[in-house]
Amino acid sequence: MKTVVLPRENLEPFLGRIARGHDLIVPKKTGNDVVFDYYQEGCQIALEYRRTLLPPKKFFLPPEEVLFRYKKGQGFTEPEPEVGRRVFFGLHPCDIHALKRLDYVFLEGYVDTYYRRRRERTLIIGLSCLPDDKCFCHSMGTDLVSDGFDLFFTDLGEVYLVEVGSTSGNDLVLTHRDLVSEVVDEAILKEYKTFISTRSDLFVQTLDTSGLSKILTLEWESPFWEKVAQDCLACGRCSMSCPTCYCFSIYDQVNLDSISGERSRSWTSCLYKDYALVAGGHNFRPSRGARLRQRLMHKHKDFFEQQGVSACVGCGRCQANCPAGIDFCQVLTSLRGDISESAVG
Amino acid sequence: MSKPRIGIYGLTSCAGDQLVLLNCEDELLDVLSAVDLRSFVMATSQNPEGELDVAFVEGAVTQDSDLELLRDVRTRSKLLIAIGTCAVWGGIPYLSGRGVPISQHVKVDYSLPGCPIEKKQLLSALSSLIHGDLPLKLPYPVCLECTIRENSCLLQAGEICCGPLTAGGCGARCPSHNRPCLGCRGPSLDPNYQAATKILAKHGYDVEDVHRKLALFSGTNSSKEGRQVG
Amino acid sequence: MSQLLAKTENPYRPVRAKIVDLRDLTPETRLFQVKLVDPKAARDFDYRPGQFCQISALGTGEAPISISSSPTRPGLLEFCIRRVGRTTSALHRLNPNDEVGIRGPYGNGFPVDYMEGKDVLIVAGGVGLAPVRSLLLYILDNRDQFRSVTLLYGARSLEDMLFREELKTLERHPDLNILLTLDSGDTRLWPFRTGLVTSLFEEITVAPKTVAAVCVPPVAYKFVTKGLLDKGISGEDIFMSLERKMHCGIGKCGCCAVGSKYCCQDGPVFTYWDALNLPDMI
Amino acid sequence: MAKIHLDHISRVEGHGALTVTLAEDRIQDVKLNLFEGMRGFESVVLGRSYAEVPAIIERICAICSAGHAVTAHMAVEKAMGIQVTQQTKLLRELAFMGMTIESHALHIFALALPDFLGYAGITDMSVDHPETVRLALEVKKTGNLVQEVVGGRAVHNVNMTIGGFGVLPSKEAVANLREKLSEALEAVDGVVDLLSGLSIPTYQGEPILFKAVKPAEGFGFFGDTVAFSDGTEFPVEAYKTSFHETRIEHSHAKQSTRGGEPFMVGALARINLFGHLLTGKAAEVLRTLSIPVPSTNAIYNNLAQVVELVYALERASAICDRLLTEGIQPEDPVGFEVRPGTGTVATEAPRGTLYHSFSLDEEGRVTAADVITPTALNQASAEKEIALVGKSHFSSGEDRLKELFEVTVRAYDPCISCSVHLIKADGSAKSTLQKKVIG
Ligand SMILES: Cc1cc2nc3c(=O)[nH]c(=O)nc-3n(C[C@H](O)[C@H](O)[C@H](O)COP(=O)(O)OP(=O)(O)OC[C@H]3O[C@@H](n4cnc5c(N)ncnc54)[C@H](O)[C@@H]3O)c2cc1C
Ligand code: SF4
Ligand code: SF4
Ligand code: SF4
Repeated sequence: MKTVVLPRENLEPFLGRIARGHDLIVPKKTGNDVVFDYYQEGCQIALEYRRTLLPPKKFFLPPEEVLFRYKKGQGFTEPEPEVGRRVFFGLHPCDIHALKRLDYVFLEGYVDTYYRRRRERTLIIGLSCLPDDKCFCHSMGTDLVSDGFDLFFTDLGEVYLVEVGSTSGNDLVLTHRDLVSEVVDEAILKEYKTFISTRSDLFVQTLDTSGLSKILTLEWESPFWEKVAQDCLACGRCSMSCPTCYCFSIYDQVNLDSISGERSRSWTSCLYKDYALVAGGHNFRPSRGARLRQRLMHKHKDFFEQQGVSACVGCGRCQANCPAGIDFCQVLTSLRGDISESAVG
Repeated sequence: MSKPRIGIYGLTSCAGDQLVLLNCEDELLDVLSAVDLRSFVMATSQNPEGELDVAFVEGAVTQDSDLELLRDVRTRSKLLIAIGTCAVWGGIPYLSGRGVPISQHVKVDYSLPGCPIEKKQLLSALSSLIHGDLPLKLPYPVCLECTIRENSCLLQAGEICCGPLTAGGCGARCPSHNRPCLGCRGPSLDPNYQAATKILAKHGYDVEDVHRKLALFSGTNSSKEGRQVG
Repeated sequence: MSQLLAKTENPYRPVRAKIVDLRDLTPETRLFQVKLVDPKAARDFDYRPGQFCQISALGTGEAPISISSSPTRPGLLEFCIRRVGRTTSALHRLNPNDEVGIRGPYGNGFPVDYMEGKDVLIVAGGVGLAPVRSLLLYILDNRDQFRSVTLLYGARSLEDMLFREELKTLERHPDLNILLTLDSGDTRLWPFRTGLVTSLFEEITVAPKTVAAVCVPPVAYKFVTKGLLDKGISGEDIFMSLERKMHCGIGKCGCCAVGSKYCCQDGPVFTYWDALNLPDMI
Repeated sequence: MAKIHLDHISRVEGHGALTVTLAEDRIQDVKLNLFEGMRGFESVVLGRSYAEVPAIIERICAICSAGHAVTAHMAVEKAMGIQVTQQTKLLRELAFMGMTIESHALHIFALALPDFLGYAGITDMSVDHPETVRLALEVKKTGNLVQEVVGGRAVHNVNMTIGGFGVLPSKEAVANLREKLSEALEAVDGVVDLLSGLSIPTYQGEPILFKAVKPAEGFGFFGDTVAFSDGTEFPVEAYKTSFHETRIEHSHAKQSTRGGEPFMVGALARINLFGHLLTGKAAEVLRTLSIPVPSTNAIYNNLAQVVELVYALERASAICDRLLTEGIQPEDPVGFEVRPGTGTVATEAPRGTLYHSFSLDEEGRVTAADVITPTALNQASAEKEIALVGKSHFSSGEDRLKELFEVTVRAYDPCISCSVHLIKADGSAKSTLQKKVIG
């Protein structure tokens, strides 16, 4: 892989220039949180953030979107697709892995044209990170990333080591070659190695994933699910903030004239009671425990069985955002070991 | 398709839900011309009444005259829609020991909760009804909209936020203003009062206070369930 | 198999279809005959029995509905739709010449190739006759490719029985064994049995190489499959068409997930073996 | 004896009926029955935390919800001795103006105007006067926008809190609001023209007592003293002794009198008492509409509201200007310690003086609550006035009388939900309906 070096002081000019020709998305600080948002001149880019509240998915699968409008007898009109190149800066490795998981869902088989258009017009610039006590990407094998980005920046203090992951990424580097240096010397390599080993020492949270899908299958009937569910508010905050939760519902809204309207989709969660309810009142997951189980099964077993990787990328958002303090790593660990252990922090 | 015959009625309430309709300044005249308005005492003195396709009823039942009106409206209407938390759950009239939700007396075909109801939902419900459909139900609690707006969670920060127990649809107005949700839209599809009480007890709140707060708008529903804990 | 939309086109956009004719089958169920507006699409549209389409009543919503007609009789598509909620009610408000939106065909359908040369036992309950009617018609139109064909069908009452007239005609078909049962109600009019559809199992013998196609209400699968296994049919030869809540129909929205399978893509037809593998399937 | 009966007064907020008994040659008796169901707000807040009070109390009424919200916050803060910042005061006043704009616009254009132009309601009126209706709705919408920007919602604000606001409006939002207010001020012109040509039914008036909060400076809706038109004044804390509240048989709202005399509150009272303090366009409109000041004819209340509508638009614009020039300071709600005390506040809501009084204990729990609303205060005055109208037009026939009575009641712009919120729920008052259901 081609690597170059960007001196730290050149980052802002680099992004500033990109912003002139593209819609640039960056991590921004708001209050005590960091969110991904469009860059505006002079805005504070959070370079050392831990995790954003909503993951990058909101820019590819928006929380709500109109699929098409219709008028009786006249067929369907899709909303004008957004055009122009977008550069999404600052994704951590887990979030890049998460996008790759979403690609499986939305680009394989039937192609989700809305997702594809947004994905195709977006360049990804990754950014290295340091874990906090909720990150467990090292357990999920998503702590490092070798593809799925156009550029990847590793923060080595004075400089960023920049991995080039695509021709588009290469073009960006070439266009701004005055800001980067092609020389990756011994000292930088050494710093990179130090960074990697320091970083891996910082992980606190872990999840033993060996045989996890099998264990989950065997623990299907465990009373533990209902026990954890007693504490679950089923608020859906974990699903919304998970970078790989992609469930959505589709609904129509007719206009006052009764002859035109629109069809939209919006995020939903398998934790909601109506999620598996069908006409006639039959609910395939009638209890909160069954719904909570579905969420974890899908992440760690079902998706794994479909794609060979877990849907969970270990970003820690679900635990960080759960008002009840439920820690899914602990739930899964308890399930693996002593199931009477309390899983709620 | 002939215009649906519509009546708008208020029982005991603050008239907020009827006012929300009058507050649809941009759409009001379109709405009124898309329906055959047969009763709206708050807005017009010409109320021919008679058979209705859809009746909207605001307010709780607190007195015999409310009940009489409600029963009369029910017998005349194909569909009866409860609008506002007072009508749907009893709301504040319930707390004063006086009001009950209208569903305790007559069949309610659809409930549009909110204190007051949301303009957007009212208009979308009206459009659906004119089209011949019952409006969609929103299955999610306030937390969904709150999370989508990327608000910091107030419950996590130790405030009594009723978001996880409360029917969504308001766009998480309060948490988006940095104010905890009071539950003004009444219970969500699947409120877990026990879990919420447990969390708040951990944050050091008095369990009785929590119950009272969680039950502010949900009348019959939460006051019972919430009390099973603690 | 020809799709209404190429895989690169927007898979959420329906194509337009016109209602040609409507016929009430029961007080709640109506047969919709529709024709795609685009003549080329109408000609090319191909499907397999057991597949379904997403039918739109625009302004109200979309519902997954099995195709009840058979690909052996091209031109018109038939759907029998029970009025149970918003979308199905809106569809029931439509008249001939009105338009609906259609996407599909989706799902795997029944493995008709695999069924060839075997005895076929079809078990249906209530509106579950809709998808298996397609299979039944398909088999009748290719009768020589299959061995014995038996249909067991149960309905709540005579009123609730779909395709009564058609079944009456088919009953006289020499190559078809049809057994009907009603949960209750008047059975004098016609040689019906009373009891659940499982009670019909006592009346049939099952040849060694029998495949079963089943579509019954969700709660009934456990009993029906047990009955079929008891009759000696292998779990891999029991094909069940399952219902789940569906929004997209194309394996994206996640709503119909059953374990690692999507009912809309990997199903709706699953074998009993799948159900053994995936705990909450039936 | 003949009776004129209005079962359900239309185009007012809430449920009210009117029964006028006619003797041979005179009006024998007038009974205004506010039969809206009771909700017992004071009993609901008892024992609850101070923090919950405003959100509960604002639900007394939708139209003047912001007025209840602002007043309740002020009363609770007074009880605990909390001083809020100038910016908070301005923003609250802005929300109050938003309510006044919305409420007056709704009443003038949608509820009262159809009477004078001969329509059943705004829908029929819009057929012949589409432009007027459009402008009127535009003005009304501006009032709602003010409340949305400051309070987070047009009805039942979500943003006010003890000590300040949850989130402060952005500069952009205030600037946009300022623009809309200017447009509304222009739109009002056209309507003023139409209104100045209206003929107001006259009758033999009698001196009526008026009452309003004496504005702290200039014309306005806030102050610490309440003034009667006979020249007496009293501090708001003394409200209990300054007039007399009685429970009456025929209405769910209590009736108020002063020394047995009914008194009137509301826009007309304010204009009568303090109209001379108006400046700017509001003062101009007061002249254009040629409202006789003081006027004892309640129907002029409709026009007095027009004047105040203009005042509120101007005042809201001035507040926006100030916020924009001084900049919106990013301040959190002021900190405070919970302590016991009683806070009594009176403000001028669209329909007149609104009293809130709350007592809190050491933990900040409500030990006593009293809310007195304008419509309740006006009840006796309205009955008296109907009798006068009846006297003046006695010979004009029952139909005309009925019409005039309804127009007169409507002129008071009664807000019946407000007025009947308050009967205390003693145990016996528990509704039989609820007993049946919850046992
Ligand atoms: C593959 C497949 C094939 C199908 N084929 C056919 C067919 O051929 N013919 C046919 O008639 N049907 C068929 N169905 C079923 C059909 O799709 C549904 O009946 C239809 O989607 C219902 O849609 P609706 O909008 O009318 O009902 P809805 O208005 O959506 O009503 C049902 C919904 O209401 C909700 N609901 C129901 N009861 C309650 C309750 N008590 N409380 C709260 N919410 C409730 C549920 O969320 C449920 O999804 C099939 C389904 C699948 C998956
Ligand atoms: S399940 Fe939790 S940790 Fe895993 S990817 Fe989703 S939010 Fe992150
Ligand atoms: S702040 Fe309240 S509504 Fe928002 S996520 Fe937290 S608990 Fe839910
Ligand atoms: S956040 Fe809660 S209290 Fe606020 S408007 Fe929504 S439901 Fe009502």
